[in-house]
Amino acid sequence: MSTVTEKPTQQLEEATVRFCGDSGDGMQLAGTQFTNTSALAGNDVATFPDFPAEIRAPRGTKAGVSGFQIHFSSHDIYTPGDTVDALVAMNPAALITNLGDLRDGGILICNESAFDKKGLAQAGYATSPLEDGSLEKKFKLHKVDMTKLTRTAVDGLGLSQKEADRCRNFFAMGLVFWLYDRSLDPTMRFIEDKFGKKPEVAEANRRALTAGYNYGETVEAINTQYHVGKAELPPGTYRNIMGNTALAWGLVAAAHLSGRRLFLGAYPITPASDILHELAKHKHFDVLTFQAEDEIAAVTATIGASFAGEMAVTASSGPGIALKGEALGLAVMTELPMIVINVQRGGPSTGLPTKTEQADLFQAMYGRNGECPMPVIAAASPADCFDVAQEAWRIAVEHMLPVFLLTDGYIANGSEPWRLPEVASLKPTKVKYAEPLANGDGSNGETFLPYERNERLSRPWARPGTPTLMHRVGGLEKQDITGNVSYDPANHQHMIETRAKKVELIADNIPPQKVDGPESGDLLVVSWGGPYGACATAVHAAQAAGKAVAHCHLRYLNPFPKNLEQVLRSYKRVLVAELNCGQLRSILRDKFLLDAAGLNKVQGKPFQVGEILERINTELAS
Amino acid sequence: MSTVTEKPTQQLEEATVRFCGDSGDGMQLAGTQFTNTSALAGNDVATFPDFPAEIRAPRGTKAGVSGFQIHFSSHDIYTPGDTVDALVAMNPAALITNLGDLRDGGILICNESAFDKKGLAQAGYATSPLEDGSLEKKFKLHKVDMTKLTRTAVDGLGLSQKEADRCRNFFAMGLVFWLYDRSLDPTMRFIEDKFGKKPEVAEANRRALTAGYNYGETVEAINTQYHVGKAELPPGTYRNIMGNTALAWGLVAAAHLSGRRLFLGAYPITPASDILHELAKHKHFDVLTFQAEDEIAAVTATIGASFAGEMAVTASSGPGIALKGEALGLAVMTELPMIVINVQRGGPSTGLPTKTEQADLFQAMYGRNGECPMPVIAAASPADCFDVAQEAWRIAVEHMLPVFLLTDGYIANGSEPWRLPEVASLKPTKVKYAEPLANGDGSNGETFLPYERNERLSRPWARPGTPTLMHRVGGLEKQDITGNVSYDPANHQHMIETRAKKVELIADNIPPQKVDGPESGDLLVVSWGGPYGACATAVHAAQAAGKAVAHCHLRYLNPFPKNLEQVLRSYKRVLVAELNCGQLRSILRDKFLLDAAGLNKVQGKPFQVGEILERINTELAS
Amino acid sequence: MSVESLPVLKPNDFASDQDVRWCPGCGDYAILAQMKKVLPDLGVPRENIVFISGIGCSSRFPYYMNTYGMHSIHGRAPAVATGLKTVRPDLQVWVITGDGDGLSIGGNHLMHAIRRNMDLNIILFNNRIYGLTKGQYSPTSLLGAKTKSTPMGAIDNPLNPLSIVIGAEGTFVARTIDTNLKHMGAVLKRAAEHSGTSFVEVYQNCNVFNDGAWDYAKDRDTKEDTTLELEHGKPMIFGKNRDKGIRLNGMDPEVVQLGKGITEDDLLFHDERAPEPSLAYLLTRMRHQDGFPEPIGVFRAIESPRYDELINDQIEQAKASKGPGDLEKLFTSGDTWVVE
Amino acid sequence: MSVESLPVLKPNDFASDQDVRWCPGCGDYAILAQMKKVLPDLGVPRENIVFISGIGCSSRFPYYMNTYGMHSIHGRAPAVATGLKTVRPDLQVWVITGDGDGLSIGGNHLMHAIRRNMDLNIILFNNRIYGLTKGQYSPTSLLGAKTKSTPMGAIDNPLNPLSIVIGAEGTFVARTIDTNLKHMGAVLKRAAEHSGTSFVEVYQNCNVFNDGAWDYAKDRDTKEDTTLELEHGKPMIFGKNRDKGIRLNGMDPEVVQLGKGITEDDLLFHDERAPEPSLAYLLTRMRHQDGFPEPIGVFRAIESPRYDELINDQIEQAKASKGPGDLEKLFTSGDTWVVE
Ligand SMILES: Cc1ncc(C[n+]2csc(CCOP(=O)(O)OP(=O)(O)O)c2C)c(N)n1
Ligand SMILES: Cc1ncc(C[n+]2csc(CCOP(=O)(O)OP(=O)(O)O)c2C)c(N)n1
Ligand code: SF4
Ligand code: SF4
Ligand SMILES: [Mg+2]
Ligand SMILES: [Mg+2]
Repeated sequence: MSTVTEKPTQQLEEATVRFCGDSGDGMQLAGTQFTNTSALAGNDVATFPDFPAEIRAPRGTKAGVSGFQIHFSSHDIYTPGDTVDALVAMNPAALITNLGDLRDGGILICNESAFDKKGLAQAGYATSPLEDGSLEKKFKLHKVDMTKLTRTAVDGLGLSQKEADRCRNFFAMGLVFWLYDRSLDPTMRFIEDKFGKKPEVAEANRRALTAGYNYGETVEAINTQYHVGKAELPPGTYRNIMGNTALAWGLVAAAHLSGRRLFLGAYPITPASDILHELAKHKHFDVLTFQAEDEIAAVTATIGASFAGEMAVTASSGPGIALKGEALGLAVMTELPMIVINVQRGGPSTGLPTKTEQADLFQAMYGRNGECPMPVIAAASPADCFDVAQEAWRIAVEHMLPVFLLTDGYIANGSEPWRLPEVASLKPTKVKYAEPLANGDGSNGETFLPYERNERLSRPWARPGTPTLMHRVGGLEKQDITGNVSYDPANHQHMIETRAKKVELIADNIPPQKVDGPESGDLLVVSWGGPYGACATAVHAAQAAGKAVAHCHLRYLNPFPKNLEQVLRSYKRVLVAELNCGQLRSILRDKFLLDAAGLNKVQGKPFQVGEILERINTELAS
Repeated sequence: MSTVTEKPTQQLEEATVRFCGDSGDGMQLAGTQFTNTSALAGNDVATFPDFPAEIRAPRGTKAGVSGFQIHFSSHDIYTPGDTVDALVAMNPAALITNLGDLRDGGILICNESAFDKKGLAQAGYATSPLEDGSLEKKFKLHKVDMTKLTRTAVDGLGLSQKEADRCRNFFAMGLVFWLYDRSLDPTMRFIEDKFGKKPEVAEANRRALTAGYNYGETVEAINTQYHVGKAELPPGTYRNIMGNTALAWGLVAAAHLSGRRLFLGAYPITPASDILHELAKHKHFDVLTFQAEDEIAAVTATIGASFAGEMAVTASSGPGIALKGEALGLAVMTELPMIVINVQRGGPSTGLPTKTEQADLFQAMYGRNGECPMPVIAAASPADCFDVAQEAWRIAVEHMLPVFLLTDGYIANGSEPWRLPEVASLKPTKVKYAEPLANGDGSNGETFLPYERNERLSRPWARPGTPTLMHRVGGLEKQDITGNVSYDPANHQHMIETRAKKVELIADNIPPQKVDGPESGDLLVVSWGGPYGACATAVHAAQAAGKAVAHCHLRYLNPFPKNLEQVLRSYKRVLVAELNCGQLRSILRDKFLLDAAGLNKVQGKPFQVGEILERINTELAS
Repeated sequence: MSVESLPVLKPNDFASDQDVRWCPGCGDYAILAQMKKVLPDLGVPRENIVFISGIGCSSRFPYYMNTYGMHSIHGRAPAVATGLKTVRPDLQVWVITGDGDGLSIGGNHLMHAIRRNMDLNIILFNNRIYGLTKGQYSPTSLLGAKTKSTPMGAIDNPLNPLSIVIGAEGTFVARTIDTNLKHMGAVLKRAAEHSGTSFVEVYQNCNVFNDGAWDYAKDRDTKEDTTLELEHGKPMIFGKNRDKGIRLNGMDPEVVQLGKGITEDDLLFHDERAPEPSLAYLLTRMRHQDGFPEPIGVFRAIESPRYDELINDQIEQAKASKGPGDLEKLFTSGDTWVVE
Repeated sequence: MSVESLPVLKPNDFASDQDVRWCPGCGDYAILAQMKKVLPDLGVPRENIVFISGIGCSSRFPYYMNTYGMHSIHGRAPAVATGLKTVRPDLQVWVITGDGDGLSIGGNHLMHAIRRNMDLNIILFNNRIYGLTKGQYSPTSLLGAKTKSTPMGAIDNPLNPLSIVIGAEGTFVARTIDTNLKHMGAVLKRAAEHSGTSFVEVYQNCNVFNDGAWDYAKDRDTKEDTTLELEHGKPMIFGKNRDKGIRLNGMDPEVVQLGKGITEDDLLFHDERAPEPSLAYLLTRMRHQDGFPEPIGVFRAIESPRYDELINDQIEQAKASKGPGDLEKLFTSGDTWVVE
């Protein structure tokens, strides 16, 4: 659809929109549609869906509010935005919990019909904020009776009132689409795909969408349309992708390119479950998803699949990873390649299941009995998950060990445009199994040595079914080279050192640490995982303001890149920003005796750019 | 029995004896009897039992060798001794695996009859070391045909040959008892207690014991008797006690003095099982031991018992603790008092189940999802377990949280004399439950606030059954004060900080760190747990040699005593000695940015005094 | 407060101050309401009641009860309850669990709780789906079930909760349905009154992720043909016209039409007190297929020693034989010596 | 190597180079010996066989077999085997476990392995004790058992391994005895040949910590009266003089004397292929008490779909309907846009 509007269009560099309403109001869908449409329009985008607790709260309550924020821009962006330019609130509870993030002068669209007595009471409003004039003072308020308008739009299709009301989110979308000069086409296609089998529902949604759009076009109160132009992205084909999807696809690609089956052992847990859901769709890639009875079965089945010679992965979140600790010791002892994914969420214990946090780094590093080192890598953004998944597999195979891969709820559920890689440009990880012995099986004196090591100290991967390589592994200390059980004190010391050294040697097989900014200066901001985008944006801003600040984002957390110490020591101060109480900072202090400062936050929320920028400025001022 | 011997008696300050033989040879019993007798004779003693792997190896093999070392002395001692003065080897496998620890010129007693072709072959001897003259050169060798002598001694009692041979260890004991001028009385009493119901077995053991003793007295080749005089111990009544027993008794005492039932939730695992076995014997103390279906059930039942208002404890070793990680998060979140005991063993994974190690400190500190701090304390020696158990309970109750208590296989199975405390001198930990509300249950507006805090930030313990205090706890983030589920970002931050602060505040409630030695100087040796004795002995030796060295042994690992940093900074160098790859050292480096050096060993064995002394000397020389 | 003055409680006295947060229409509401109705009748003061749950929609239950309670971790509620009841046999302990919580991650704790036969009341809300995590299949989901984690259909044979419980020799085993309020109330009451572990499976509708799973057993028109209400000592008759019965043919149950020469006496009579669990087991095998009805009500109810009683008996025995614990005695037991 | 040239293997070809380390006299030796005897007959090359175990004396088993193997962690062997068999249905997978490993810590994995019915052969060495940790009671220890952890006697009702497995609807369920070599060999062979999860309980003597636990069923003088050898399609006859039988009285089995008007035809006939597991369940309830014999042999053996086959079928179906995986296609699925 292309409309010619009579109203003036204002060009913007970027904008941030948030849809919020009850969990039942379809805000996630609205957000996703707006995101895709903006991406298709050529913007750079970043999103932040914010769910309520896993369980549905009673309709209209604050606990039930669900939000979806989209930041879209004509230049590179890395975060979903600190504040919001336009807020759509479907009910009073959504308004009261989200209003604080709307910038002064921002656009506020409220679904007027939801501001009835009951709705206001549930939100804790004594009087209606739509009526007392308070909102108009600060914002461009638009009261829209979406319920009535939607019902009118779908009239005659034979829908029940409940069904009609379910189309309200399409009305809201249509209105915002008009406001930001977006095409309805992608959403129309989506409606056809999704509701094609229920023609009256499809038609109702189409009508509601169009009605919303036309409302914007028509109603006088809304007097400006905005337009955010295309971003200059590197040429290529793009799609919008969520972190968990990118992770799943990265795993699929790695397995496919290695010519291996992909086994996922998983037990559902928020926010990791979508990896299981996504992989379950790709059986034609020889992907076998096993929903285990618990996390322990998930990880031990993964160990079994790795022993079997296939690509094996387990994925969970903090509490589930806690249950895997004992089995990961077995994985370390048997020196089998596999990937252990932790999509981190708010802890401790059950904590805040739907919120983001980075407080499981210690667990990944130290959460096992005995000296039990594992490599740890972390994804920086939704699209980065695709690359990191493949990198985890490369390290696992080339070094024959289990690899921890950390993401978090923010990355997992957030999305960004992803430039599709050329399949031919992806680097396959070659799997080399041990070869059968010429005179094997002891009869001619030649025996298979399952713990013989190469220059990386990695041992052979002997696939069951290969004649002459029959061997046994297990969790008791192994004699080096032969792999037999050994209680020998010197061997134990040797093996403890070997397993540690094996992890250290990965440092020879990863790129050196880069920084974004000057190679030395007043301040280095260090980050890992989800805060990447906020830190990058803040550091860019500080640099633009002429500050000698650089950004060092770590993908490799164990081992660190070889040049990391030198990088850290090139700045007067080091600030480690993480969504925990300073776990990476502790590790850096221990390793390098470096007096790094910490910017820490544990609120179940990502960093805001402003928070980081402010801290950069205080660090520089002090 | 008191005998007058014709042979000369040499007075010694101290001596170290080791019995070794096949697992079936009763060496642990021999060692225990010798220990008790020496303790009763007024010596200070320290022991080191060294078991083979859990499962019995074939008779006569090296894998099946079991040993028990006793160090006894007329002065204070802290370790079982680095080298051995007298070694009893019941077979060739025992000889070959233990000979290396016998000092030059030491006494070597071998059971000649076991050195037959089969026995020699199993040990890997081409020729008999008893025949080739090699042993006589370095040691005082006594070849004794114990099998024959024992059989003769018990002849006529109607025992089968197998039964007769089972008395050999008593013969060996008798001989060593003579050698070190020990009374047979305690062992005679033991025989009566243990075998009283089988009179012919009791008589056989008595005869074998006496025969061994008389053999020493009579045989010319053994020409000197040794005597180690009484140690000057503080006055009091003493007994010899093993670490696991002392721990169990400490728990019993704590519960009894608090007037609470004691609940132990445990699943058997080496080397922690004896805590379960010991506590199961004390039901008349209102001790309820629950052998759970697994470690997860053990710890969650413990949480249930704590919620119920009783003293609750769970005990395991590394792999079992790994399984408890998730539940400990719940314990932290619910802020309930309980004790989590880890009797550490060789890791990672199943590792070396019967060997000692200290590599689970990181697991205790960090092995959970989210920011999940727990206090950690560790016992220094077998008898110290008694005190530490009570201290753990005191901290748990006074601060309302789960407390980690670390010991290790070395402490758990080792033994030392323990001066019985006056019961009246033991300090009871007072349990104060929340009181029912006067106008409770909301009807009069007064409601119970389960997360209201006192000056220690600890919350009330409301015992089910108390009217008006009905409340719910759980693993989701709690609103402070009310304890309701809360997803509020600021509250989450506040609670994360509160839980951390709560642990930190324990530092106000523990004694300041002391050092043994000068208050400042060239070197501070830092230790925790089992290495206490070896470090103390080595530091004393260095001090005696005029070195400015002190010893700082930590009982409190989280939080540290408030003065620790100042203590550490009072020495030019700090050396942290631990049986792992440097876990405490890492924590100290992180906390204090202190360049502490590490003396580390992971061989499944305790430190030798010599190893530490040598390192002290290199540190001072460099 | 003396016993006489105990106030008579009403269902609402058992409501906590927390908003109930299940999806509108969820079957959990009915179970909650029924529980609040049953508890006042049992005469146990609120402060002596504890609800322990794991994680799942169902496991939010304790928050809504004005009793002591713990919303523990996934699958572990039976174990938490075991520790609690061991040290405090005076409390009435309920365990609330789901088909995932109780049979997937928590299956082993359930099985061991059952064999120990402590006096716990375990209520499993079976909605054949993972509700809280938004729609993956559960161990009770049917073969072929298309869910988020099984887009091509589930391929593991579902567990039958009652078969498992009978396999572990449960002493009180029952089934009821969320919408059958009277029946549910009666079953919950009997579960509470049973001495030993009571296990109750409740057919519960998750209208969001697995709507209609139990419609056949709930629908007015069909339920009398698809379910069989077990009554102790009574012949097994069902059907809208109460004209169908269950007869035993060797070891195989069969559905027969009453009349035409078949009388009630030919039918299988329910015996919930049969010492051996074989009949109860056979009843758990009857599923709504091939014309069979699914039994609801009490499958089994026998008396058997309880772990919580036995362990406390051992304590008393030990005290009787050794005298109450005395630290002085403990310390000086065995060999001691005196240094002066 | 072509199939024809496959060498004929001998038991000793299945011995690894590791010393066997059980206590002299342990029942585990006989099981090991019998396994080595059975495997050559199955014609599966050694390299296609995998033994997975947990932790326990019994779980050292894989070290002694010259096949692929893993001595995993306590209780998890069925789960390890599940991952292995899912991706590699071509391998023959054995799971070796103990009464503690398989029924205490590992009970849930066992139950779920059974319900999935993958083609695994699970052998549970039941010695009614924890051997490796030196003598604590296990879930199969009898009530009153005095062990290191139960000095006043065990108070939890033991689990009956076969009842549990039937509760989870095991498709192949059998029992044999360590000293009954021929019987054990036959049972192991049938277990291997069964398509689906085979579960075999072996009565195994731990002569160090629980000596004589099964003497009644092993003793030459008594074993014919205390055990009943099940044979498909045959009447249930036992006793030294083969003059006693099992008859069904309603749902209750009873021991009858043959002759005196009672003929074989009156007896219960064994039907291992009965689709419903109720008979098999009833047989698991027969314990050596009140004159009853304990059944040994195959209780149940039915065909049922296997998880390992079904999951791989879904893979093939997906390939057939979507074509084999194509990354290009994957990346471009859904909405994309081009930046030039
Ligand atoms: C250790 C752990 N693993 C996984 C989860 C995620 N989780 C929460 S509830 C649940 C399943 C709930 O299913 P069910 O027990 O059937 O309860 P329902 O929601 O259907 O009532 C899962 C997998 C968790 N909270 N903890
Ligand atoms: C996580 C964990 N918990 C506990 C143990 C200790 N453990 C090893 S084997 C075993 C029980 C063995 O009993 P069973 O399975 O019956 O085997 P058996 O030795 O009798 O053959 C236990 C408790 C362990 N190794 N790992
Ligand atoms: S998801 Fe299902 S089970 Fe959970 S509250 Fe909603 S309707 Fe009930
Ligand atoms: S302890 Fe028992 S089960 Fe273990 S090897 Fe010895 S006899 Fe066998
Ligand atoms: Mg459910
Ligand atoms: Mg056993």
